[in-house]
Amino acid sequence: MTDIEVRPQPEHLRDLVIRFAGDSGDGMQLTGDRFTSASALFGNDLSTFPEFPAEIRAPAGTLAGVSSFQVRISDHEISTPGDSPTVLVAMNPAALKADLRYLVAGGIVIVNTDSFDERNLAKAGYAANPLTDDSLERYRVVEVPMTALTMTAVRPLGVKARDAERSKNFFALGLISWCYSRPIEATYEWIDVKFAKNDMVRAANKAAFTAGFNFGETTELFDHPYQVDPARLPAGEYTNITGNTALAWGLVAAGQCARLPVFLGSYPITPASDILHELSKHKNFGIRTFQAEDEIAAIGSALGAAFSGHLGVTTTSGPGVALKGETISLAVSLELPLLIVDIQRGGPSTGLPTKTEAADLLMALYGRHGEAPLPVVAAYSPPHCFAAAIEAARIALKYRTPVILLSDGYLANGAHPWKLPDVADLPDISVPFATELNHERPDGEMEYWPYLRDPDTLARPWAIPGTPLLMHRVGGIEKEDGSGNISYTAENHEKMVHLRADKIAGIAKDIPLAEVVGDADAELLVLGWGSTWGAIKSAVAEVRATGKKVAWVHIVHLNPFPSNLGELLSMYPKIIVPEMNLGQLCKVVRSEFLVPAKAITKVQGMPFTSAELRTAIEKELS
Amino acid sequence: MTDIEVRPQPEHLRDLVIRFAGDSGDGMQLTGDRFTSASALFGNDLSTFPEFPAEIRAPAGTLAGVSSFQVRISDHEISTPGDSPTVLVAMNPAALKADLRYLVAGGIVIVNTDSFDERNLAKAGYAANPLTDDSLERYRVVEVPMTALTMTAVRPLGVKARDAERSKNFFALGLISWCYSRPIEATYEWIDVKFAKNDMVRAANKAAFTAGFNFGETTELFDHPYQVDPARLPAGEYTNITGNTALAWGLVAAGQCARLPVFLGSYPITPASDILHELSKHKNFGIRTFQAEDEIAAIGSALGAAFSGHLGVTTTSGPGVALKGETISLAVSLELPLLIVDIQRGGPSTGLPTKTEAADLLMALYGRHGEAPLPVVAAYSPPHCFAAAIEAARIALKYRTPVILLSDGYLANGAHPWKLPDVADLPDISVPFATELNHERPDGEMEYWPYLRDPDTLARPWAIPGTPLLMHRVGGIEKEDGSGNISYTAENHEKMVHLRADKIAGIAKDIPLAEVVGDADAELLVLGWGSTWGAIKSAVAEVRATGKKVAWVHIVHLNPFPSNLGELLSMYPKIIVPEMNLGQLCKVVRSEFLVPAKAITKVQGMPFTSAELRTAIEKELS
Amino acid sequence: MSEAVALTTKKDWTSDQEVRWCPGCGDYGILTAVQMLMPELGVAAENVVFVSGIGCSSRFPYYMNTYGIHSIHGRAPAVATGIAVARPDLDVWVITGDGDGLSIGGNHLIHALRRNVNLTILMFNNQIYGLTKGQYSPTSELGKVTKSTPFGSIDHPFNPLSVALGAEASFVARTHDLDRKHMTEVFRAAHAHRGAAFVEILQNCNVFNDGAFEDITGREKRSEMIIDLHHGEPIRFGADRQRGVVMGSDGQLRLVEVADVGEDALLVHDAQREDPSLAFALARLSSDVHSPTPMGVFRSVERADYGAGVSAQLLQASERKGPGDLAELLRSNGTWQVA
Amino acid sequence: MSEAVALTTKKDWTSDQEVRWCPGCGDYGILTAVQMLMPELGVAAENVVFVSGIGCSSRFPYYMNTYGIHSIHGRAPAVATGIAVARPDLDVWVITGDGDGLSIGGNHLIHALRRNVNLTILMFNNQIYGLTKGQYSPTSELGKVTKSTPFGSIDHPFNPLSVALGAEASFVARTHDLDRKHMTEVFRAAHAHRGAAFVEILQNCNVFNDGAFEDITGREKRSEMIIDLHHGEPIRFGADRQRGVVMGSDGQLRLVEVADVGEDALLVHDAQREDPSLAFALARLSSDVHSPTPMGVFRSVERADYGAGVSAQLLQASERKGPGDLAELLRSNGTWQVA
Ligand SMILES: Cc1ncc(C[n+]2csc(CCOP(=O)(O)OP(=O)(O)O)c2C)c(N)n1
Ligand SMILES: Cc1ncc(C[n+]2csc(CCOP(=O)(O)OP(=O)(O)O)c2C)c(N)n1
Ligand code: SF4
Ligand code: SF4
Ligand SMILES: [Mg+2]
Ligand SMILES: [Mg+2]
Repeated sequence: MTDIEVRPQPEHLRDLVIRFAGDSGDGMQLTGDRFTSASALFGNDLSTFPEFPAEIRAPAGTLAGVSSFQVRISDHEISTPGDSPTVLVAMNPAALKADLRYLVAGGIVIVNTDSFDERNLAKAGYAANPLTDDSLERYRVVEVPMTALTMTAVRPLGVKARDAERSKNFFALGLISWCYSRPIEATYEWIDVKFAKNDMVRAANKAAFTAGFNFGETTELFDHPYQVDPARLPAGEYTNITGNTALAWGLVAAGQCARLPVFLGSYPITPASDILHELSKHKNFGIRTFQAEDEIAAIGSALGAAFSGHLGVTTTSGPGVALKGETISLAVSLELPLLIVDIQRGGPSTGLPTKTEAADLLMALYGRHGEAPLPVVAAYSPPHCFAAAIEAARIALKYRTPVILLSDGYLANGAHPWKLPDVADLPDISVPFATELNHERPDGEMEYWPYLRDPDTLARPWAIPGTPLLMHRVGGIEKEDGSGNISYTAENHEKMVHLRADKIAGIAKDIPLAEVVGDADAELLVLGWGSTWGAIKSAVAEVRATGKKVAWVHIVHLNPFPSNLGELLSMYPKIIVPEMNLGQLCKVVRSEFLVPAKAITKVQGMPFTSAELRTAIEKELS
Repeated sequence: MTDIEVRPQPEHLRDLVIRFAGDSGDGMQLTGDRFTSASALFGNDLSTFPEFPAEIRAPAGTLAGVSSFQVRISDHEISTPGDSPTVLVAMNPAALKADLRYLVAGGIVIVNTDSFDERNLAKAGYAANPLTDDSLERYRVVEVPMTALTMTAVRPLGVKARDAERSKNFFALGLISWCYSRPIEATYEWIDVKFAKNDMVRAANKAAFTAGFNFGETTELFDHPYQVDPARLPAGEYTNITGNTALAWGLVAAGQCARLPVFLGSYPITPASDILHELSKHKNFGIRTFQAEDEIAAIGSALGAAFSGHLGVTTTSGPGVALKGETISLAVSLELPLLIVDIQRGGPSTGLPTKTEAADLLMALYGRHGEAPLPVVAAYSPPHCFAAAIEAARIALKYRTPVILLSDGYLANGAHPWKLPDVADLPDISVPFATELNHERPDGEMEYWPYLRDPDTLARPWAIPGTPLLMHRVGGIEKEDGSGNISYTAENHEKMVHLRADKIAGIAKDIPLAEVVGDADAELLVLGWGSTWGAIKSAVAEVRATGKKVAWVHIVHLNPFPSNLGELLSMYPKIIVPEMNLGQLCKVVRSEFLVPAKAITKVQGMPFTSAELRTAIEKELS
Repeated sequence: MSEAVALTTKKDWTSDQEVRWCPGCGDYGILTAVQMLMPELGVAAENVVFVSGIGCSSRFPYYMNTYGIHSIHGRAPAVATGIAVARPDLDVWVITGDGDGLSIGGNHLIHALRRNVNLTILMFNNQIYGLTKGQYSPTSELGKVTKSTPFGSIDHPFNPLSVALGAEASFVARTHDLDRKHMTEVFRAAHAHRGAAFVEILQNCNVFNDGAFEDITGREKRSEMIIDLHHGEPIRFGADRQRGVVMGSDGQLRLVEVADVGEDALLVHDAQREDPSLAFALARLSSDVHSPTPMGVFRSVERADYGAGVSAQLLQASERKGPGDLAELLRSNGTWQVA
Repeated sequence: MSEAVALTTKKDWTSDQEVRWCPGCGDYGILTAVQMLMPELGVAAENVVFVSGIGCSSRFPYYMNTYGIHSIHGRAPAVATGIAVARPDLDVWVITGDGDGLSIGGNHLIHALRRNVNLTILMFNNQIYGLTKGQYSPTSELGKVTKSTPFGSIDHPFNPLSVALGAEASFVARTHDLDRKHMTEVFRAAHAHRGAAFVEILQNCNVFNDGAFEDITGREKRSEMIIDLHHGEPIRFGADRQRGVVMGSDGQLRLVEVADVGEDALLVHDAQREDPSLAFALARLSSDVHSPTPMGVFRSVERADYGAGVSAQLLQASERKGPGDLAELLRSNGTWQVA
């Protein structure tokens, strides 16, 4: 590859947003992933946004079958995958039709001309060929016969036509790698590992990748390549991570930090399944993963494991949480530590399984019968899913309560560089098991009272099976304060209802205060939670860059709220709450603090763009 | 019975509260019921409050086994079973121990002395016999050896000792019937019917009843009987009805008013089971009752029936609603009419199954994943359960939406006289099924669009299987507005989320305005919902009787709210919301209208007493 | 009904929705078999309802030009029960998968079978969770490596037919996606059965579990590996029908060479026997899909259909008490007049 | 464990909670049988967990002086699975009813059985919903008149043993509340079984379904109506053991007079046979509780226990990869340094 050395000097870009779009079968997710990894290793800051259909493989060539992967790389810190790509790689007409709308005016479209035949154009719903009519004149179109070029490069290796064609995504990757000066060695190595088992495929993909790279260079494709320098991120060791992987690792870490074995009871559901998949790989951490028959059995088993002294966890999405409601109510009554992870997706009902939304907040807060309060924690970025999992586990263990941890499809599948924490700095969240009789009967005999609370945390003792003398029974019927025996008396019930509520409310003392980012003295406060973090961050920055003042508070704890939240909110005449729902957090803060908070809503199965939020903020300010 | 004529003139009482208390096996519920019916037929206004243990038959003689029936009868209109009884009939020591606390100072205690032996006293936890020590001096104690007297009256008939003893509740009933001048013929007739199948038992109960009646008269028990005259109720034909019966009949009526067959899919659960029992008797109304394998199947079957053109209903309590959440979310997405009836009980979890609570409101409003809004209707008195069921059905059918109808254990089992409506005056709530193709394709062909909405109600057409040409498929995945085809597009999803929300919000136009009872110009507004109606009504009346001003609004529609509610609330500087939960409606109105509403809460498995609310109101006023 | 029904073709039963299964998926063959069978059944499309749960297989109803509900995961039998009980006049089909029907939906399935609700239930068994991209299912074999079992599954699988027979099913059959003729015969029989008809269809998921049934359904393997059951006939199989099945006095079924035991010793298949034990034993004849496996109708017995039973009780009630009179009902607990 | 365990008596296994069943309820006898058996099992009370759902029967755990969970309706097998998988060292029992275990909880039950989770499952079958005051249950006979079926039930009932056998249960037995000795033997065998042991206990609900089993369990009836199964022995019953069971070549079990067929023709009970078909046939021998009904252990075969299997995979993983190293895990997807 020495010829690479003599190439023309690349032009420097600060920031680049590429969208790879093709048929479900074209391997765009793989291509995007690889481009991302190469850029990560190269040191760019980055953020990704994969989108794929709900069907495994919707009909080839149709709009329904389009699978896209948007990645933004930059030489400075960023928090979103970019509002609109500057480059669109379209492997077929459907991809062009579906994704062109996102491209910036004047953006570059790189198309695989070989796929623009009658049949595919028709399938995509094009009356005329957009490459020949003037419909693309607002863009810079680069036509490349990728299939043919891939064939020529690969057939000599003796690959069958059908298989050869399959390597065209590597041709595209190679081409883009040249255009944007990505290091290529890492990709060769990756291909070696990934396709180690199949020499033919390995060779083919490598050949296609090289062909694409050389094609970019040898043809007059662009007069020069582009380059995005490494970002000046805080010093440290980084890895590129998706929210689901970070959450899974966070659960592994939580087990370590609590010095408890982890038990995951789960039932597969998009977009949460990957957490089950990831954890099931790490049995050497003493992690048990149990694929239950349904969501109710999943949480039931996790609750049983919690009773037995494990860190019980269940992972799911909205429909699963709806099913778990009755058991969550039991967990509230049993006062056992339990994590319920909800990777939110578009609803109601089956809704948009592969798309993102954040409309499960009210269900998390109130979706159970009776007065059944529990803490709710929400992650705000892919890497933050790691810390959020540990924090949720800390609260669950310390207060012996089920905790709902909210993430969403956007965080789950999106990737972002993560500065690795020093494992030694992770918090110790371990709690002691009860080992002693704790109550003296009138007759002087000692006995064990499972509901004799810690006066401080109001948590009950956690005595696990195998502990001599502490045998006891717990159940969902109301219990006598202290002894835990069944009690139907009026006074006791009222007392227990308040004790359970006070225990959760009291956690406010034990969580960080809410912090204002930006202009503390602004007129307008933006209150955020969850995955809107990235878009709010850049929108706030952009607005402030124009000299206008705006304050921003992003909360991780949705129940209880940070103890200073009410006070903070009362300081701002205007409050807006951007949410991927119809205004759920907004409802709650209005009720809690009687502040005229206003919801900024988007329910499109897609995250806010920073432009959308910037507009919303500026509208409020003017 | 001519000797009854010569008895001393009874003293007139305006109002009487009797509490029958005994062992689960003693038949107190039956006794109370009979006394109630006799008083109803006599023309008193009345209100009842049965209380029984969660166990079928908790150990005899223990506090856990006490079963009580409180009934209030009066010569004027009343809305509660009375805060505290003036007469307590205690069949055993446990009953005395458990219920004495409720009795007014100076009240009458009628005890069955035969049961006050060592064993029973011990079981009840009495160190000494309360009849012999001075612990009852604050009350007027009437000691009657009921068991012995019953035996003597019944044994001659040849009844076995064990069975004879069983009739003692009829002795008690006879005794009380004399004391309070209840007509007795009706009771004789009732015994004839009820025990028609068993001559021996029939004869025994009659004999015991007579013996009790005569005992009251012949002994110097009281120097004279008491009498509560008929109440001057609005003219009309009355029946005495419990909330569950009224609700069941309301469902029967809803089917008739809609001219649709009713399909009930239900799974037994206290305190909702009686609705299933009642409806299963009325198959000649074309009502299908299906006891499903669980709550999810229950609602699933009701939804299937709704799709097929029936009035689909499912009845349950809190734990069941928690389980139905996912299917309710599907019903919201399918936009089919469906009634979900929640007879609330004490929670969380299994909680207090036989006791009342109203803590499922937030679950009803928000307990589903995604944005899944639906109407919520709440009954406020036993008779009102009838109208509430019809209203809930009306909304469900007209707007093609699941509706949650809330009642509670207090309404379910409590009874109150009900002025029968003229069946002819019941509303016509029928809706037309779709029978025609409704959309013209570009090619001029007509087709059926299941999601083409009525511009007015935003309801979609309801085409049922068997209708030629209108074959269509519906499902939980997001649907394209109009065609109902699967659609994953961003714009369409946002549009549908708003359409579903607007449809429900729009119902506000179609429900009665909220009305202020009492002093419109008061400082304080009491906002109520559900079964607190009775206690609020009398508390407000009592306070106003003292010359103080107070306004009261009681809402039946909890989503959407009456369109004038916000305006009303804004007119009062002080608002209190009495609720049998920790302040759930209060939360919602604070959020909706930013009013400083304050919750008055009671979570004891028991309804508010009017005294409690009177105190709360006066506290606010002072 | 049949005479009233106009003649139709496959096209009439095909909806305008584009089919979204992976190329090569076994589901296509099943869809075709059903769409081609419908015209023969003498039912009008407007009287047919297809109900499914969630899964690749559960997309099926969208492709049928009939009424249909794509419900939620596992709940199809419950929803379908409501339809069949409310409307015994309808022809209700349930489409489910091995995950939808035996994992999350297992309870609804066995209760629909025990009640004998009038449903034609097609379970697409591909021994995998397809739609969620390849986790093991309750029918996946021991040791199966999937996304959720990187070290192999340790869950002993269900035999769908055993589950159905243990749950009082009145009709139980098995077929596979590669033999349209066999599918058609089995579906026709299932549809003709009044009550709950349970059909397991071995279906290939070429993306996540390709070739799972090849050992028995492969063209060249079938003759030796598929034991085709026919009511009233001795159970024989093999290219030359040289092998057979006998029941020993120890209560154990065995595969034999017909030559060794003679035709008369062979077990005669009796699908109509009240006692499900024989059908059960045949369902257990092969404990996996790599040895000779019976197919066809294992059990088909008459038993009152649930929806009809419910309607009958309504009829009796009206006959006995006369049609319901609301005014009368409201007075049924006794009333009094206030002047 | 056993040698480590101190000798105990019934009292040591009895909690301080007052028993709240109706006087005369069959549950008392079962409780006594279990409390008297525990001391013989050589387990320490602190290592025993009783898990139940909701129902009269499900109150059971409160009365045992062990660890216990009175969970929610139908979910006991799921909760117990979590305990048994997390802690294979524990001795986990599940107490359930015919409604709790076969109606709402049916799915969890059959999956616990198929996975062979190490649980001793006692199902109290009183053919009624007791706690909710008498509705029919999935085991109630056809035509049963209850609060929810005033005109008689039209639901064909489950045979609990068939359900269990159809769901791959490795241990299946039946006993009844009136015979403590028989209960004790069956419970002991169930407890000794590694994996899921399912025991149906015919239990009398004297308040809502009194005498349901009298025809077979009545003192004077037992000898003629109960067929006591013993592994390896010919199946005989009757006061003089004069009757027996034979398997016909048509695959049908029949009751015979031993005199007519001779002892050798009798079917020999084989509880340890891999194929569950024979156990299934025996479970179907009586389709109601009014004709001769087999009791005892129908099936008891060895199969890997689920919790142990999970632990084994953990052990293998640690042996292969060494104990998990978090720092290493965080770097497993590749990292880069920013200076
Ligand atoms: C309540 C709920 N849980 C989980 C899921 C995710 N999910 C969808 S389909 C499916 C399993 C599909 O497997 P199967 O039923 O065998 O159908 P197949 O795709 O193999 O045809 C799962 C777990 C869901 N949609 N809803
Ligand atoms: C989710 C839920 N649904 C329904 C109930 C009401 N319920 C409690 S026990 C029971 C059935 C009890 O029958 P069974 O399991 O046979 O126990 P038994 O009382 O007969 O011993 C029902 C329906 C409940 N507690 N929770
Ligand atoms: S994933 Fe498997 S089952 Fe699903 S459509 Fe594709 S091939 Fe068929
Ligand atoms: S209701 Fe029946 S099962 Fe329940 S405790 Fe009473 S007798 Fe026993
Ligand atoms: Mg499958
Ligand atoms: Mg029972």
